Amino acid sequence: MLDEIFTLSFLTVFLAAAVRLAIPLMYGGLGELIAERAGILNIGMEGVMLSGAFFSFAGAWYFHSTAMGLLCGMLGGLVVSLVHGVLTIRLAKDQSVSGLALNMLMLGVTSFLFKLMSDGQTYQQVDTMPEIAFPVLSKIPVIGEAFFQRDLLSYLLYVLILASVLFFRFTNCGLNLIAVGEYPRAAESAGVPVHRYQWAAMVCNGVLGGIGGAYLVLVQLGVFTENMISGRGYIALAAVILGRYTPVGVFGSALLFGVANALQIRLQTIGVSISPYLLAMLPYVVTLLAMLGAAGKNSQPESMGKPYIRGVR
Amino acid sequence: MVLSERKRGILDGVTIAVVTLLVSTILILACKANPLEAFGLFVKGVFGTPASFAEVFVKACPLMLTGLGCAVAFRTGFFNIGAEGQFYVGAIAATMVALGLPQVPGVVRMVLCFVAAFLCGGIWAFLAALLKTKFNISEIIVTIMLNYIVISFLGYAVRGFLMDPAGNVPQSAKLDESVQLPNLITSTRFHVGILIAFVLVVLVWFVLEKTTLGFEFKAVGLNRRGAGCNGIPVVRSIVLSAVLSGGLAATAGAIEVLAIQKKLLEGISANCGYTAVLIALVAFNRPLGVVIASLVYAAMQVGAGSMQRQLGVPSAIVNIIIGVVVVLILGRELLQWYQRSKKQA
Amino acid sequence: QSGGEDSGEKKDTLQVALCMSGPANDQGWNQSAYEGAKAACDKYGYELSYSENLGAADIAAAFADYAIAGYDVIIGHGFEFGDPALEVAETYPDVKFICTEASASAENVASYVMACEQTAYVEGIIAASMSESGKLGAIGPIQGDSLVKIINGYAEGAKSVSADIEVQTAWTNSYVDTQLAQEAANAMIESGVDVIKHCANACGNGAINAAVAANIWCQGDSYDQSSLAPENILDSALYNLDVVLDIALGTVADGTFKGDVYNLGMAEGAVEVLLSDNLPQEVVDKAQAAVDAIKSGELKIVPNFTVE
Amino acid sequence: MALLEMHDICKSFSGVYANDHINLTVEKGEIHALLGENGAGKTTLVNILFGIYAPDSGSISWKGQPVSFSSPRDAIAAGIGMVQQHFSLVRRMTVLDNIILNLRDNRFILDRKSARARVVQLAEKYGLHVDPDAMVGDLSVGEQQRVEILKALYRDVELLILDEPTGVLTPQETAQFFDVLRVLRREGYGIIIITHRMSEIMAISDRVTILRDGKQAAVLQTSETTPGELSRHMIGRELKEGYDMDQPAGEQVLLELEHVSLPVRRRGHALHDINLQLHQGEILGIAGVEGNGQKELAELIVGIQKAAQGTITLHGTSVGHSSVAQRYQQGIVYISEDRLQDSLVVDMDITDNLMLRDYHRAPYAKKGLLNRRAMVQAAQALMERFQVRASGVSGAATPVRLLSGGNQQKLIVAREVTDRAQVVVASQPTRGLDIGATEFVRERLVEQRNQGKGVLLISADLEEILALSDRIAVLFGGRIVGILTREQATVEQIGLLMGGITQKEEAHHGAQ
Ligand SMILES: Nc1ncnc2c1ncn2[C@@H]1O[C@H](COP(=O)(O)OP(=O)(O)OP(=O)(O)O)[C@@H](O)[C@H]1O
Ligand SMILES: Nc1ncnc2c1ncn2[C@@H]1O[C@H](COP(=O)(O)OP(=O)(O)OP(=O)(O)O)[C@@H](O)[C@H]1O
Ligand SMILES: [Mg+2]
Ligand SMILES: [Mg+2]
Repeated sequence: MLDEIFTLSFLTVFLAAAVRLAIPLMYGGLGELIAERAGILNIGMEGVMLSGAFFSFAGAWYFHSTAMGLLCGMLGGLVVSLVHGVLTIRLAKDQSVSGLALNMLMLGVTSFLFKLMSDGQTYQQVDTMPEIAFPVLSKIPVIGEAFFQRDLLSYLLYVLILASVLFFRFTNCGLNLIAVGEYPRAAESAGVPVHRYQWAAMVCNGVLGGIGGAYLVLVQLGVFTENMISGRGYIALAAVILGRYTPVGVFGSALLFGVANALQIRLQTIGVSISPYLLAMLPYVVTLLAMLGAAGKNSQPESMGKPYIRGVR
Repeated sequence: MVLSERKRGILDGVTIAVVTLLVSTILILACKANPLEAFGLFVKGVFGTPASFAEVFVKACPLMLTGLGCAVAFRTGFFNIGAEGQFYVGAIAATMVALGLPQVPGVVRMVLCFVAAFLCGGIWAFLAALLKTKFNISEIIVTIMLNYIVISFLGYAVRGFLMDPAGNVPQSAKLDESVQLPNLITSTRFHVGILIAFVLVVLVWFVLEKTTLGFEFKAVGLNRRGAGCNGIPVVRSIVLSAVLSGGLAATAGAIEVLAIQKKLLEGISANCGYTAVLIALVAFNRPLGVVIASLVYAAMQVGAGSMQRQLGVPSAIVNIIIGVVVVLILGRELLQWYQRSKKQA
Repeated sequence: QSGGEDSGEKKDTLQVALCMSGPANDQGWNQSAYEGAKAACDKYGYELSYSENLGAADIAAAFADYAIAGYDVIIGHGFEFGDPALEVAETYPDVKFICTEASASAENVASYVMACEQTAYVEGIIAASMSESGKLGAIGPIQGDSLVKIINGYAEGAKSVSADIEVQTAWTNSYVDTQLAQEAANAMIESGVDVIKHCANACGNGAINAAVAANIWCQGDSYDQSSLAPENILDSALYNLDVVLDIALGTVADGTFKGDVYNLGMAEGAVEVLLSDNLPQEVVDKAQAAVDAIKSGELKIVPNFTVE
Repeated sequence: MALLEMHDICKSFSGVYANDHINLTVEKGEIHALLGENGAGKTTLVNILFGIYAPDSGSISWKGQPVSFSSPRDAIAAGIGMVQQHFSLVRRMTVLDNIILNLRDNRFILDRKSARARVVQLAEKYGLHVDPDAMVGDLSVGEQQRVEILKALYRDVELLILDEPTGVLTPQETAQFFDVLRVLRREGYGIIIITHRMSEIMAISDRVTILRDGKQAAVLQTSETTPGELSRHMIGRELKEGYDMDQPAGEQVLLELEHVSLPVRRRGHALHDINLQLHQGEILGIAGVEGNGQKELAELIVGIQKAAQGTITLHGTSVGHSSVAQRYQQGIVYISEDRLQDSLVVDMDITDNLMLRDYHRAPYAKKGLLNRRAMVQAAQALMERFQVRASGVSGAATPVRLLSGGNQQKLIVAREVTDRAQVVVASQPTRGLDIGATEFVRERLVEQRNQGKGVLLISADLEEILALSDRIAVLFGGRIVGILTREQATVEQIGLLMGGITQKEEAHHGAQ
């Protein structure tokens, strides 16, 4: 059995599966990261991703175009984040309440609309995006196929991760955004328009979360099913914490989660005589262990979750 | 025109109700059903019969206990998202005791069920508290992970060591009559567990508001470092509040098993552990608020559920309506039409 | 006075309620029940309401709710409805309860069990005949007995063709996690599986997707899934809930309703295997032979509920 | 044309006026001081100017043009810079990043290299030394203040608002800082400075505006006034000189630290081999530039941190392993330098904050049950006795967050300085307090001394140390570099020790 695990080709496809499972989490995690960096906790990521998934499906179905699907998915996610923004930025309401309520609302809204949409139809499927092998890079053993024989949205994700690293580290806006999340009063007194930055972050949050949901539909499955995000939004939240609020960290922890999930499914097919229910714990146990291993200083933005109202003591 | 707090509250309430009705009407029309009939069914679903009205309390009971648990934890700043998992831990523990000690007489066994559930739920939450206080690991992530783990474990348990040997169904054997929590009102499901929940609410309220422990929780929650510098036992407070919180959620699980299901199976929480977070937050972590929020929430669930069932419209409508109500409560400032005219003046 | 046009008694048409644990449009288990119930109600002139996504905690409440509202027949679709039905049925002796896949029976509770293991057995034969690698994959959602017996029946059928055939199984522990089902299928494909069977409802679509992408054979479930994978589908197992519910409601209509547990199989038309054009004639013949044997009672498939 | 004119500014918080028809004019090349008791409304006034609050009424004209700043962004764009009373620095960013945060001439991509060069140059020019790559959170309060000032100077402004900038600076640093201000004045900047120290006002300002209870009490030319007149305008009376410390310090050792050490952490200063004795009836001053181990010393004694080596004894029994609560029980009380974080729970009300230490003791609690009535009564009595003033009508139920800094400090003193106290560890007890409140707090400390208790007074304010201490220990780099009696001590000598130059070295230098 072990020799079956450690062949090169097994590793290759295994890693590829891990990446596939991780990419929606990476999108969601990156979106969440940007929001949290700006001081806004969006527990409603699940709702954002679900909205992205549904509307991308509806868009692709009605317009017969993957591009339109993607656009609709982004807008779908965006709307949810903007509602969260209205409640938490404009009205300075409790961010957790808003996020949880939006999760519930979007579960209802997407299921409801899907029901209306599929009424009288037997089965609806949309085209999925093709794989595009990246020249040269896709030939690297093991990781080449996993990372560079993918679809457009995956490549876009790599670009976004890289861009956000550079953004936070080297740009004026990035510095401002960090300051907003750490200590909005300091940012404000340096002339940073705190709320505008938070709005911008919520836009990123919605669009990225929307793509995360759309990825499942437009790249992997071609179908929508009720509640298909099934907890990935919460895992994205966990990936942000585990990734210590850095883009690369989010990438890594989402990948770790993907690896653990790909592993548990493979252990099942290999026929390991452990209940699938015990194997299904694996990703969560691994995440906990990783948290333990990385324990230490808290890197959460200091003002995350606290509404900022100017001039209030 | 300056309105009193009270009048404003009433106007807000009316506005929210009107908007919710409007949204519901649109949804119902979209399903080609009759809105008037729907609202009739809603009201009948809640107040129609003693049994249906009792159902509100039946539904509110687990929400109340898990919500109370969350409120206790939130007091010390321990953001427990794990009520869902703790609920199941309680349910599993109660089942194991109820089935595992058949020689023990009923009432004693029942008490043991609750003790076991409370302890196990407390320990489950204690794990997260330990990681938070000793290693500074976010309790949010830990409790979410623990939820998934225990839910998987439940799946394993009801197919393994807890599976009813008489059947092939993933559920435990039925508990014998003597450990079941009796109903209080015949022909309804109003059971003793609901009373237990109310008693616990009062107890917790008392602890939070009237005891030094409650004072400590509050101080730790509002300024952990400051509390520590003043000699308040910070770690003890966090751990205690977490354990209490887990225990309360687990008690809800035990009640669900002993009073409603009479056996253990998957999905019995109906996600109340997540709803509980919402309820505690909406109630500002106050026990009385938790009771009100749970009852209102349960009434909406019962009413909307009944309406949905008999009208044959998608169940998603229930989620939408509840989600809309919470969003409207949060966003009520945007609806204060009676204020805007004042601003313009 | 809204919605007050009198309660149950005055209705001359019978009111039927269908309760399901998942969404009514799940392209599988629940959808077929919903459509079946609708067809049967239309036939007998009954009025149908339904209730979906019922969690274990809500089942009894939903049953009671319908009973109070004056419904005459309440159908619970799935094993988990059995016990709550017994419980509620006691309080409402005038209401008839019908459960599928359950083992509950009482004065006013009847259960109908479909012999899904029969179709699975035939599918196993087909798969084993078509496989070149000798490796088959079966993906299930949640380990419940109606699903376990399918997976086991499938393996048994396959082994009847060739004793050393390998059947890999995986459970997604979810009815909705399509991505995980797809990954499970991928994992199987990587290890050489060349026929994939699923019984995983909507999330089984993921498995079919994977099979199409890898261009291997797949076997559908619940309804004719050939449109999902016209080139790759071998067959679809159909659970004709219209037949089942037609039989069940028929007993209500003609007054022969009697609380008991009824087993319905291929012979009754409750389950069937829909073969696709992709099958070569010899396999079709082999499958047909098995079907005939099962129907005639010559071949008995014993449902096996143990998870290996 | 004046650089800035503020007319008839009014601002109220929940019905109480913080600013009541205030006028303020600042010319180019003028240093204008704002003076007033805690809570008089100084910060509110400059916050309005900086766009943080919107005034209820009144107008502002800037270089002759009417303006209204709706956010600091507008104010900065117009050329106004501000160093706020509470630091507005991001703890988890470097000094450099804090300084260049959102600069007007930042391009999209930050040019940290040239910015660093400019910061270093600026720091050099004005003598404000900080490591540009240090994390702000690792800096001492004094260093953070320097960063704040650098940050304001780095921005090209025409009007600089300084809200209590000198509170945490040493006398030398303050003198240096005033030199900077004089340069700026010469260069034509307008400067508004808020400080409670009369000497500083007399030394640096051209004019003074005095606020009292939100109203404008007077506007005076500095050259034509005296500290006495200022204080009369401000609090309605003149201050006493000196404190009543007749009887000599006692002989009996109350608190003793022997070979106490705290190992060096990642950054910041630990303590090395501290040996100290605090006698009954003694005020022991701890002088030193902030960040040389003062906070650690205080926290070791109080029990918030535990020493790695050495013993701490109270009345001859070791307390080194006791908890904070146990030590409090034995009489070690603490006035922390960080009120908001360490001493108070600002979201609780005044009563609760006054009870943070004793909530579990009779009569406030019996068998774990609280007695709210007793708590409120005791709190009201304490408020009265210690003159804690809450702005609202809710009295003891006012959240502490809403109190002005001076009143917050009085509240802490009221809680800590009780009959139970044996050893009072007072860290920067008068920082940010107005002279009235300062006097009040110092009197309480002296009162403790005269009752035969011990006071450990940690202060960056040399004048305070010299005025109150029986003996003075100087802390440098985590070591005690000298202990002097009050009679021996001079400002110069302590100043040298604070810079790390011990007598031996000095003698050595002299010999060379
Ligand atoms: N945002 C606010 N909300 C409520 N009350 C406030 C607020 N800001 C200031 N106050 C109140 O206004 C009054 C003036 O406060 P301000 O901070 O301007 O005083 P100050 O003169 O700066 O005092 P200090 O010397 O202590 O800094 C105080 O009574 C304070 O409690
Ligand atoms: N320099 C800083 N960097 C990041 N966060 C900070 C900083 N200072 C304070 N905060 C955070 O901002 C929040 C509110 O401000 P704070 O506790 O500082 O009270 P405050 O009344 O504004 O007084 P001050 O500004 O003097 O600290 C706190 O949660 C604190 O952790
Ligand atoms: Mg001030
Ligand atoms: Mg102030």
